[in-house]
Order: sequence, then C-alpha cells, then structure tokens
Amino acid sequence: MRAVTEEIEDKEESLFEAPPMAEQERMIEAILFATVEPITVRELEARMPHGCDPAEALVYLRKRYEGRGVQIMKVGDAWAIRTAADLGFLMQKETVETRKLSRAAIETLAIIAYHQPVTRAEIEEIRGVSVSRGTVDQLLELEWIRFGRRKMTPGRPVTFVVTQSFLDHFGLENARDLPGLKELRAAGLLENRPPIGVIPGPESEDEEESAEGQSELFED
Amino acid sequence: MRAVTEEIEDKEESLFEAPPMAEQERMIEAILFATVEPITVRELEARMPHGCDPAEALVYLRKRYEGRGVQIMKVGDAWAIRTAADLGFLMQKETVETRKLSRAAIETLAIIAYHQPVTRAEIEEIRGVSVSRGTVDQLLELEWIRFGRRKMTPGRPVTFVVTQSFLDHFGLENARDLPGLKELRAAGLLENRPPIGVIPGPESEDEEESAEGQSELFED
Amino acid sequence: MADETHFEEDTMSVADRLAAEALIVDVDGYEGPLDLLLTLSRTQKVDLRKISVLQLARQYLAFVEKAKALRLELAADYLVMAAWLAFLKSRLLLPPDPSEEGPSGEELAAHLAFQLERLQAMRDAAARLMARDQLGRDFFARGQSEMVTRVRKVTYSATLLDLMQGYARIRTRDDFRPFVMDRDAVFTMEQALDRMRGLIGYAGDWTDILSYLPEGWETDPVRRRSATAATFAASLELVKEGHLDIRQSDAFAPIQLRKRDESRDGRD
Repeated sequence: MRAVTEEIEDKEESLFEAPPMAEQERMIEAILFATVEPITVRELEARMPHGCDPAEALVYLRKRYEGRGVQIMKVGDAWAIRTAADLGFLMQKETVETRKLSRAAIETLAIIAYHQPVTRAEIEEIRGVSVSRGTVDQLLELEWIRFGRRKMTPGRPVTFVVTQSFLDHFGLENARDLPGLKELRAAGLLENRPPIGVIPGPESEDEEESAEGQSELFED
Repeated sequence: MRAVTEEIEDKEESLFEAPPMAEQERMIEAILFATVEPITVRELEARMPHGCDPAEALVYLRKRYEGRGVQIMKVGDAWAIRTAADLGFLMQKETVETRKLSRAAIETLAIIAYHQPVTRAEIEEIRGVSVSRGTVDQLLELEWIRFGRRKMTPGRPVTFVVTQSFLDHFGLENARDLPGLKELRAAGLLENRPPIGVIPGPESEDEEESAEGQSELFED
Repeated sequence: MADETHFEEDTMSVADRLAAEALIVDVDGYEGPLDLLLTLSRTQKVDLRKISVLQLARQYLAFVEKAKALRLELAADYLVMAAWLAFLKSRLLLPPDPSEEGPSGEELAAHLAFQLERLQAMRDAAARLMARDQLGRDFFARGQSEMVTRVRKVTYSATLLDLMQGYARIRTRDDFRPFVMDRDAVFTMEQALDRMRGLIGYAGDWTDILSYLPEGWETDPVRRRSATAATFAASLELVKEGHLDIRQSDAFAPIQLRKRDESRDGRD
C-alpha cells in the first residue's frame, strides 16, 4: 500500500508547489518562442515543472496577445507564435535569399580592396586569369565597387575602387584597415594549402568566360 | 514647381499618415519576433511605413515585455527578442552543444573585449605568451571578434574588436556594460602601459616577418 | 621493526619525489613564465598589489633550480625570465647606483607587479564573462522563422573572412606552387627537330648553327641558351640519322652545319 501511494504523494506535493499561473504563462511564452516546431500541450507539460497546467496558462497567454503584433495560434493540435496576419506586409524583407559570392568575385573584390585604384589589366595580372564581365558587373551592381579615375597610362584605362557600401558591409572604416599578409598569417588564415597537384593557372570556371571578355564594358 | 514639390509633399503626406504609436509597437513586435538576428533601428525604419519612429516605439515595447517570458534586448545598436535567462532550465531541448573554447581563447576574448581596440602584440604583452593562430582564428570564425581600425603606431598594426554577435551571445547591450569594466578602469588595469626596460616578453614567432609586414601591400 | 622504519623512510622519499615531480611536470601546464609567476605569487597569500617581487623572484629562481636538478628541460623563455629576475633581484638588493641609466629596480618590480595584477584581472574578467547567461545556453533566440512569406530576392553576401582568405589565396599562390618548369623560356629538342627538318633542305653549304635559332629567341639570354642547346641536340640527332654534317674547327669556334649530300659522300 505504501509503495503504491508514494507516487501519488509525490504528485500531490509537487501540485502544491506548482508555480503561480503568471509564472506558467511566462514559461509557455518562452518555450513557444524558442521551439523550432509547434508544441503540443502534452509536450509543454512534460517540459514544465510538475503540477503545471499548460492548457489553462495558454488561455491566459492567448488573451494577453490578443491584438498584439504576434498571436498565439493553434497549429493542428500544437501551439506556436505567429505574426498577426495584417502585418504580413512587414515580413517581405525577411525572405531575401543570400548567396555566397563566387570565388572569382571574392578574389576580384579582394584585389580591388587591397590595391585600389586598380585597372582591370592589373587585376588580371594578380589573379592570373582574365576577369569575366559578369564578375565585374555583379560587384558594380552590389555597389561594392565603382569606377575610379582613369589611369594616366597609355589607353587611359579606367580603374576600380571600393565604395562606402563595401566598407559598411564588411564593417571597415577604411580600406586601409584590411589586414596585411603578415596579419593574415598570424590569424591562421594562410594555412590552408591547396592540395598537391593543383597547379595554379586559369580556373576552368573562368576559362570559357575569358573569350567573351569585357572589352565592350570599358569601351567609350 | 509642381515637380519639385512632389517629393516633399509625399514625405509630408506620409508623415501625416504615420501609424499611431500602438500600431508601430505592434509592427516592431512582429518584426522582432520573426527575426533571429538583432535588427537595427535603421533597418526597422526602412521596413516600417514612412514617418514611423521605431526608437520611441521600442521604448514602449520594451516596457511592455518587462518581466515576461521573453525580453526585448538591446544588442549594440540593434534589437532582438530573447527568452528570459531565468527560464533557461526549460530549454534543455533547444540547447546547442557548442565547441568548448580553450582557456587561451577565453582569455584572449576577454582581453579583446576589455581592451578593444587591441593589437595582437598588446594581447601577447598582457598574457605573457604569444597568441596562437588557432585562437584568433576560432574567435573570428565564431564572429565574436573582427578586425578593427589600424593603430596609428609604427607598423600600423591591425586591431581586434568584439562584434555584435559577441554582445548578443553574452546578453550585453554594449561593450561598456562588460562586468567590472569600471572597476578595472579605475584600478588602472586597462591602461596601455608599455613594458619598461627589459622585462622579457613573449618571443614573437613573427619577428622575422615583421620586415616584410604589409608595407609592401599598402605601398602607393 | 627495523624493516618497517626503513620502509617508512622509503615511502617518505618517494612521496617527496613525487611531489617535486608533480610540481615540475606542471611546467607544461603553465602558459609561459608570467603564468608561472602568477601561480607562485599566490603562495604569498597577499593582495597582488602588495606582493613582494623580491620574494617572488626568489621563488621563481628556486623553482627553476629545482627543475634543473630534476633535469627537466625548461623552455628558453623560462630561462630568460630567470636571468632577468636574477638581475632584478640584485638591483633590488644593492643600493641604487646613481650613475646607472634606465629604470630603477623598484620601477621594474612595480611594472612586473602591475603585469601580474593585470593578468589576474583579465582572468577574473574572463571567468565573469563566461559565467554570464549565454545565448543558446541560458537564453534563446527565435526558434521558428516560417512565418515569413516567401518573396524571392537574391542578394549576395560575403564575409570579411571570405575576402581575406580570397586575397591570401592569390597572394600566396606562389608560395606553395609545386615545382614546374617555366615552359615559356624553354625550346625543346622536339621543337628544334621539327624546325630543323624543315630548314635543312636549304642548307647546301656550311652554315653557322646559330643562324638556325628560331625567331624571337636570339636576344633574351635565357631563351637563347635554351634554343641553342635544343638546336645543337637536334643537329646531333639529324647527323645520327644521316641528314646533316656537322663540324667545329676549334674549341669554341662556331659550329657549322650543312645538308649531307649523298653524292658528296666519300669525297669530303
């Protein structure tokens, strides 16, 4: 008899100790906010201290969020926090898909940042491959680079420089704040050696582009 | 004349039409709930209808969530919603196992946070040992530190500063809110006292490289 | 009884030795001399600001002596620090020499004390920082983000790290370029053979081998050397095949070639 009632006693004890309803509301609020999936009352109960009554707390919490910017919504038999339907128009920017810049673009951008003002020919000399038109276009479109003043050399080629947007994006005050080779090495950024057998030279991804070239881009 | 004033009129119109503060609060609530990364007042302004004053609305919203299960937190110049720290015990399921930081990395991080902007040489001077590559690398990868502006000292060394992610991770509004910062400053322990005389310091593994430096990189 | 005493003595010495060794083995656990000094300073059980640097210097030197006695190799920076502390000790003990330049013993000691205090302060700060509530451990960010409508707009992102690594990749390419011959300055024997085969038909009379060098290879010394060697080797090959005659009248004299004429055979 004693052994059987032990569990019941335990339960009663913890029931007695159940946190106040306001506290239970807080708990559910935090759980609903942080969970990746909508969560059922049963799961809530399992997570919360013994004796809690998530179903009741949910009623209060739901009421509290009535008319707010977010709502406590029932999704199937589970619960979740959702943006109020009338505010959906604010959420559009959220869906911007970010993609990594291509390696060619990053390298070109890096060379412009470190060597600006720099001509296209100089970029190609440093990279060892021709710079595709798409790469330069993309960087111009991102407003990370812009045309600088022309070089006083034969042909008066245009130069590229980085923009304020570039500095903003990369959290730099000045292109001169970019770390040098020595500092890159110190930070362990130069340790990744290419696998043996990779002979530097024109990368295949760029090779086909080189024929096209961007001479038209710079004609004027 | 009409064409010129059109834009001004537009602006006035939207100013006039700015939603009531309660509505602005709802909007921010919705945006902050939907966003994982902290979001700046400027970004909020860009997303909300013209004429909104997110900074003011945030004050109200923050007050509204005081003592709730989630909090409106300031992270540098940005804002985010985070669960209340006292409810962490409910969240075991959400906990992400993170790579343990080495003691060296933790100390280096603290030195950067308290002394920022700080050069690598200064970190080494304080710790009495050279900073290993992996340490800085790891902190950069975690995006807890980034390169700051160069110091106006010979060699123009780069500096390290902590990031917004750092503030976010440790629940700090501001780097000035670091625990014990004031006391340390009052005790003179954050002063940059150069070593005097011939006190031995860490051997710099890069000493030979310093000639190379980045002068060559920034020559022009 | 006697045995027992003996045994006791033995255990004592073993324990002693173990203790001493444990201390030394720990050297690896220290992050450099400053860390070791900080640990030693704790044995003084005083506020770091009131630490006796002289006493600390003695402790450190004793520690290093002990390590030497146990034939443990100490890293160079520990020995440098030992030498410096020995110097500091003498400065602190001897009356100051007014003619001596540079900072006084007291100043050096004060700076060392400052360094120790600062290191300790940073360690405490680090501990306090890590003791803070942390994102993803104690407090949490939003778990779901599906509440957003999908409006596709692609932006491109790159981090400063990407940028720097990209740059580093280019700038250090030469560092780890596997060894390859620079082919643009090499004229191969195959190339020379091809060229010579086409030309020898016209070489009725003795002609200087140098006149066979390919166009554009005569001026640059590196290219010229390569082309000369290849042409010479190709000529020998052609002689071997019976297409050419080759002669050199004297050491370092010009090498001359002419087409082998079957009709001339035996007469020359």
